[in-house]
Amino acid sequence: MTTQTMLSMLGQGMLVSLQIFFWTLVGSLPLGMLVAFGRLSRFKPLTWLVRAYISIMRGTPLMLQLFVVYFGPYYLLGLETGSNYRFTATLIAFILNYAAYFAEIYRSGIESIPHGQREAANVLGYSRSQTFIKIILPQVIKRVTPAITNEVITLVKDTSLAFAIGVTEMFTQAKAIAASQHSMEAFVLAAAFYYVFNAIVAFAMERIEKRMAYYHE
Amino acid sequence: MTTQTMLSMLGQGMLVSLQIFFWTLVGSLPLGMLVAFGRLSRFKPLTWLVRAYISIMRGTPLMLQLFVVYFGPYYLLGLETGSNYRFTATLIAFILNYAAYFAEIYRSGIESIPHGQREAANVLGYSRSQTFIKIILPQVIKRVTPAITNEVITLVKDTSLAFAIGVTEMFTQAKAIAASQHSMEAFVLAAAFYYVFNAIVAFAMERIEKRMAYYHE
Amino acid sequence: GSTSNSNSSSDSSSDGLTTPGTFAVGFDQDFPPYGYVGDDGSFTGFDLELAVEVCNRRGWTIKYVPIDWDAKDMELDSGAIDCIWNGFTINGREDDYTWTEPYMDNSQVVVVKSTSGIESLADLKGKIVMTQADSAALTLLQGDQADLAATFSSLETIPEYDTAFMELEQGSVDAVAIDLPVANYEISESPDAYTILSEHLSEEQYGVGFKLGNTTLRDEVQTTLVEMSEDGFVKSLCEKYADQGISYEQFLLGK
Amino acid sequence: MSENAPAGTPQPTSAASAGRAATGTDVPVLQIAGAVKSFGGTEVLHGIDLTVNRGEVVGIIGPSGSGKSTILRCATLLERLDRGSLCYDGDYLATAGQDGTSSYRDAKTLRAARSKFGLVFQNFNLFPHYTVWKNITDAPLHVQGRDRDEVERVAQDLIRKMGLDGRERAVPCELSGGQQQRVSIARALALNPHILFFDEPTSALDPELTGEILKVIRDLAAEHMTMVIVTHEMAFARDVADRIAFMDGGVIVEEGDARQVVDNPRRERTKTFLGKFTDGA
Amino acid sequence: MSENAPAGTPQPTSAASAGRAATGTDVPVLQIAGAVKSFGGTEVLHGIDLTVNRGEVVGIIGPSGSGKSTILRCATLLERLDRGSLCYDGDYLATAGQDGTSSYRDAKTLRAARSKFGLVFQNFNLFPHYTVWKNITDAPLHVQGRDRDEVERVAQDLIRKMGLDGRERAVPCELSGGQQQRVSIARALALNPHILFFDEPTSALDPELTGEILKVIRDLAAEHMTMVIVTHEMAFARDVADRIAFMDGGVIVEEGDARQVVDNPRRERTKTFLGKFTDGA
Ligand SMILES: Nc1ncnc2c1ncn2[C@@H]1O[C@H](COP(=O)(O)OP(=O)(O)OP(=O)(O)O)[C@@H](O)[C@H]1O
Ligand SMILES: Nc1ncnc2c1ncn2[C@@H]1O[C@H](COP(=O)(O)OP(=O)(O)OP(=O)(O)O)[C@@H](O)[C@H]1O
Ligand SMILES: [Mg+2]
Ligand SMILES: [Mg+2]
Repeated sequence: MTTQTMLSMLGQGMLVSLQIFFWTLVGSLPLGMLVAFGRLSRFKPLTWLVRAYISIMRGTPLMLQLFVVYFGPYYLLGLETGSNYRFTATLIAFILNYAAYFAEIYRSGIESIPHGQREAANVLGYSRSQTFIKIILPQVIKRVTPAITNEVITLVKDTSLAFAIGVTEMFTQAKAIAASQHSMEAFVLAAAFYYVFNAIVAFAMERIEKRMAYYHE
Repeated sequence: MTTQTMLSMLGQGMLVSLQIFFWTLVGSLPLGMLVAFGRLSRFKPLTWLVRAYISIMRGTPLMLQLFVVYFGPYYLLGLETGSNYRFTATLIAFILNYAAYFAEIYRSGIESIPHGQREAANVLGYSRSQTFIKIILPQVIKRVTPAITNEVITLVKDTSLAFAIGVTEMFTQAKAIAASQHSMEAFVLAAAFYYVFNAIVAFAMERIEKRMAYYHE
Repeated sequence: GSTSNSNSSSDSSSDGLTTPGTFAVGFDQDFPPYGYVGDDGSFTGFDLELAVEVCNRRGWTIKYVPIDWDAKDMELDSGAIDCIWNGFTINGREDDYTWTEPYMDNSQVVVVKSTSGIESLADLKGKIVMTQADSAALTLLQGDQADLAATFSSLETIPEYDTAFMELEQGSVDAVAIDLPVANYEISESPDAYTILSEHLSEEQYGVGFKLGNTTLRDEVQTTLVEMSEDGFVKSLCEKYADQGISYEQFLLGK
Repeated sequence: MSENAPAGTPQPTSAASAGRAATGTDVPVLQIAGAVKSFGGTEVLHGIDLTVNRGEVVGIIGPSGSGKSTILRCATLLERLDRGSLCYDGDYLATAGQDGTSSYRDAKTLRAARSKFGLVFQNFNLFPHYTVWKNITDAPLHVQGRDRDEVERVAQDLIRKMGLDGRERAVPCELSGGQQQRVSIARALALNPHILFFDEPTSALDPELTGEILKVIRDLAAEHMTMVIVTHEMAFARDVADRIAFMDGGVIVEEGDARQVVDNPRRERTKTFLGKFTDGA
Repeated sequence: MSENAPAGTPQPTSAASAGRAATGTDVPVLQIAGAVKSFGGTEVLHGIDLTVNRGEVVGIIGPSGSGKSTILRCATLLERLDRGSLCYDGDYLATAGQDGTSSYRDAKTLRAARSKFGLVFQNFNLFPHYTVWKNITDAPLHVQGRDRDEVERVAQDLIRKMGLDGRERAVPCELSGGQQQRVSIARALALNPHILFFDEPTSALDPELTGEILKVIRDLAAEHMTMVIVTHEMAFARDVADRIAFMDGGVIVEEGDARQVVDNPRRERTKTFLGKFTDGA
């Protein structure tokens, strides 16, 4: 196998990894916020439900969650899902899992904003939604960015778990090449890919953090 | 296979998982502190070295790190390591990996202690080491405990990666049972095990946090 | 049985074993009926029982080493295992290991749902076929049978055959390409629901793979295997595994 | 500062006077009657009556924990009274029932009523992510929905008046404590409130800045801004306030003309408090 | 407070007098000469001379940024002088070379010298994880290596003196600001320093507490504790200090008898500063 073939195979896998990465973020970042609201709600049964959801998502392996989402509809509900469901299931499981992690980050961020900010907005007449969107949220986003960065970097590596239900992302490709070529070369390349991908993510997040560094406290 | 056999197999796997978990913590929690010192050192070359170490450990998959530690001595140095090295290698890789994560947590914790604490100790005549051990460290520990908890919970699940170099921990046992028994039962049990294990860890860490909650700020 | 060779273990280096007196067998523990976890929770399987008997006869201690299939070459090269013995297909890997002579015939087959209407390989046109990552079937479909694979709608891979059958059952794939005995094992619970296409993908052989150049150990194992076949041990073992799809007719050595 | 604060009739207070014309000069701006407030079973206000007339400056003094902040928080709807009534410009926001229990008007009415008063917090509570400009203009634009040109004119005036020229694009963390304080006053004034509450406006400032901020408040008083000021600066309270209420343990112990209360307190408790104070500094 | 602070000769100051006897009464406790200090190229102190004699209380006043904290930080070895000398009880910790550049003694000598002075920080800097008791006793026991019985006696005395009885087992976050302040004074005194530095001891406190802490300092002064106090409380500075130094822009603009400097400042700058102050409050 030429290095070029190898790179092109890894590239294909990379594309899948990137897609999982991208859609997971697109889905779980906002979903996590909704979950955080549920967690902070004053309606107790909702709070319990959300706590259970978060604790299960964080307490069990993502791989099992992939199995449940992918095979659950058939084995539990008797639905035929068709083969396009494979990638969809991956995204659903990843989004549900990451939303739980993000929700906890958001929650702690929201709780960390001094109460005085809400009071000031209240006295100035801002509505509840205005207060949240204009006053609280921007400050929360600034505060949680470092924690989000950590999760996002974990996500880069977690994409490799998608192979549990047959989605051949980059690491799987690397393994396949390494096996057929009896060489570690592909693994090393895969590691380099991850490393660079992570570096890019870290760099991007740092830019975002810098952007928000125009104020502090 | 009887449920009892299954449970006993899973129990054996759990024991391995627990050992990895335990020794990784025993090794990486203190090592992380040393790494954090290196990261904060005023001797620049050391700082760069430590930064590179941290960035590689966090930027590449743990599975590859396991391969490198386990097979590296043979491939890179031509050493025959013997099969007892399997578990040792697992521990080395896990400890090196987690030490990098803990180091970053410690570092941010150390940096977050108000400078006035050092100054007060300085004026009172505390030596550098007294200042660190008696004044700074206890406060750092309190501050970083939540972040440590997150990593510890991740570690519970990460133990399953040890099978990459043939250490059959619990999740691997579950897969083996599932393969021979054509049933997902073992997986569900494994998930329950993880969940309970996580719950115990979370509970223990919460106790520790409560212990330290006798003061705040 | 003949255990007359046991004295040779005293000179360990001539055995080619990494650890004197210990025969470390690397295998995929999720690969029934060759190597898997038995109902009693210990490792068992046709190949593992053969390996145990070889050890008995050579005076070695067997060491089961379940490995991550991704790491099998590194495990072997680094000496962590002495051989890969696990329904290990020679074809396509001839030059990568030092092989025993083929000890068993195997076929790569295609399993479909009985209700699928697929009866021949040609019917797989436009279908989704799944196989295990880094399996002989995959090597085949990317090599000698690449033309056939080109007619599939897609060729998917998955880490475990077990999961592949779940996929087949729930209908997200149309067929699974797999080793014949493994197929037999997988469908043994509900044999009517699945059909093994009578047209095979290939005929091939299993061997025991050793590190390139380790002919000493290979020769010892091979000689013992022939002995075991000659004195009827293998035959009775095949009968034991008959309901899991293994028959003595497939066995090649010592006949 | 002083150069930038003309003693004329600038934007915010003129709007306040418009309010005055509309509601009639006799009605007090703020009327609190029988205010009782508990936190978790502990009664913190034991029945406070407080009336503030248009153009009047009322100082509230008293020891720590006496309930000064609490009464301001109740007046600004940050806390709800348990008993008693609350009334701005003759409009009741909370009425006391038969048994004294307060019942508040609906949320919409309360929201609308918030434009009647402004509160300057002890620790400012500026929005850290907004520039000075946005801190001042955002609520007038997006809460009151006022015309952009008009709001910008008012903001410009306030910025000049508060000596913040050139700092419009700064964010709070780039400002000194005194400047933050003035931004928070400008933010409150930008809504054209009828009454302004201050909670210890000088406690976070050093003495030189304290001097400046007291000057700002004095200027506002000179422009007949109605104000209620919780303060520890006795000299200032006496100087700027028309009337002083001395609180202790959740009641108003003594209330009266500013100079009289500070210089010749009638009650024993007031005397002790002021004695300690003048003794200390 | 006042009941608990007998005017006798309690533990810490008696130790200070022991020090006095040892070094002779003529030698000043603190001598700073020609102190120059820059931060990143900006010179913040432009040559400060400051001598403090035994039993003397020196007040340092001046506007924000004038270098008051910096001189205290240099005196307490938290910052190193660029030029000039620093001397305690006649022992030079830093000497000025030919060109004025300071050269410090070795680390061990400097460490030992730290027991000569105590510093009470503006924001206290108590150790939050230590109880009051441990905050006070830890350094005497484990830095000075003193006898446990003796240290406990001293600590007990200080706790009584500071009105902290019954709070020994509390951690700082359970204390009021004033109590924290007093713990930090007790912590400094427990080391039997020859001189005590205060950086704005009242700025974090409310006026009633301010009164209390000023009382504590006055009591220490009455016991002839040598002290240098940076403060904004002019009345207090005049009252408690023997001598006042007015700093502005990194130099001591005026220095002299406390009452004279506050009531009849000679320099224009001092007049403006004090004018602003008395005008404000
Ligand atoms: N949200 C609250 N929950 C419980 N108790 C409270 C709350 N807010 C205030 N209190 C209590 O009410 C009493 C009055 O507090 P308040 O803040 O009004 O005093 P204050 O006069 O403003 O004091 P200071 O001068 O220290 O600001 C205090 O005993 C305080 O502990
Ligand atoms: N570590 C530092 N790095 C840079 N500049 C500093 C540092 N410490 C102090 N400065 C600067 O030195 C000058 C004097 O500061 P200092 O804190 O001594 O003033 P101060 O008189 O104590 O003021 P305040 O009354 O506000 O406490 C200021 O301009 C300050 O910005
Ligand atoms: Mg208050
Ligand atoms: Mg200062």
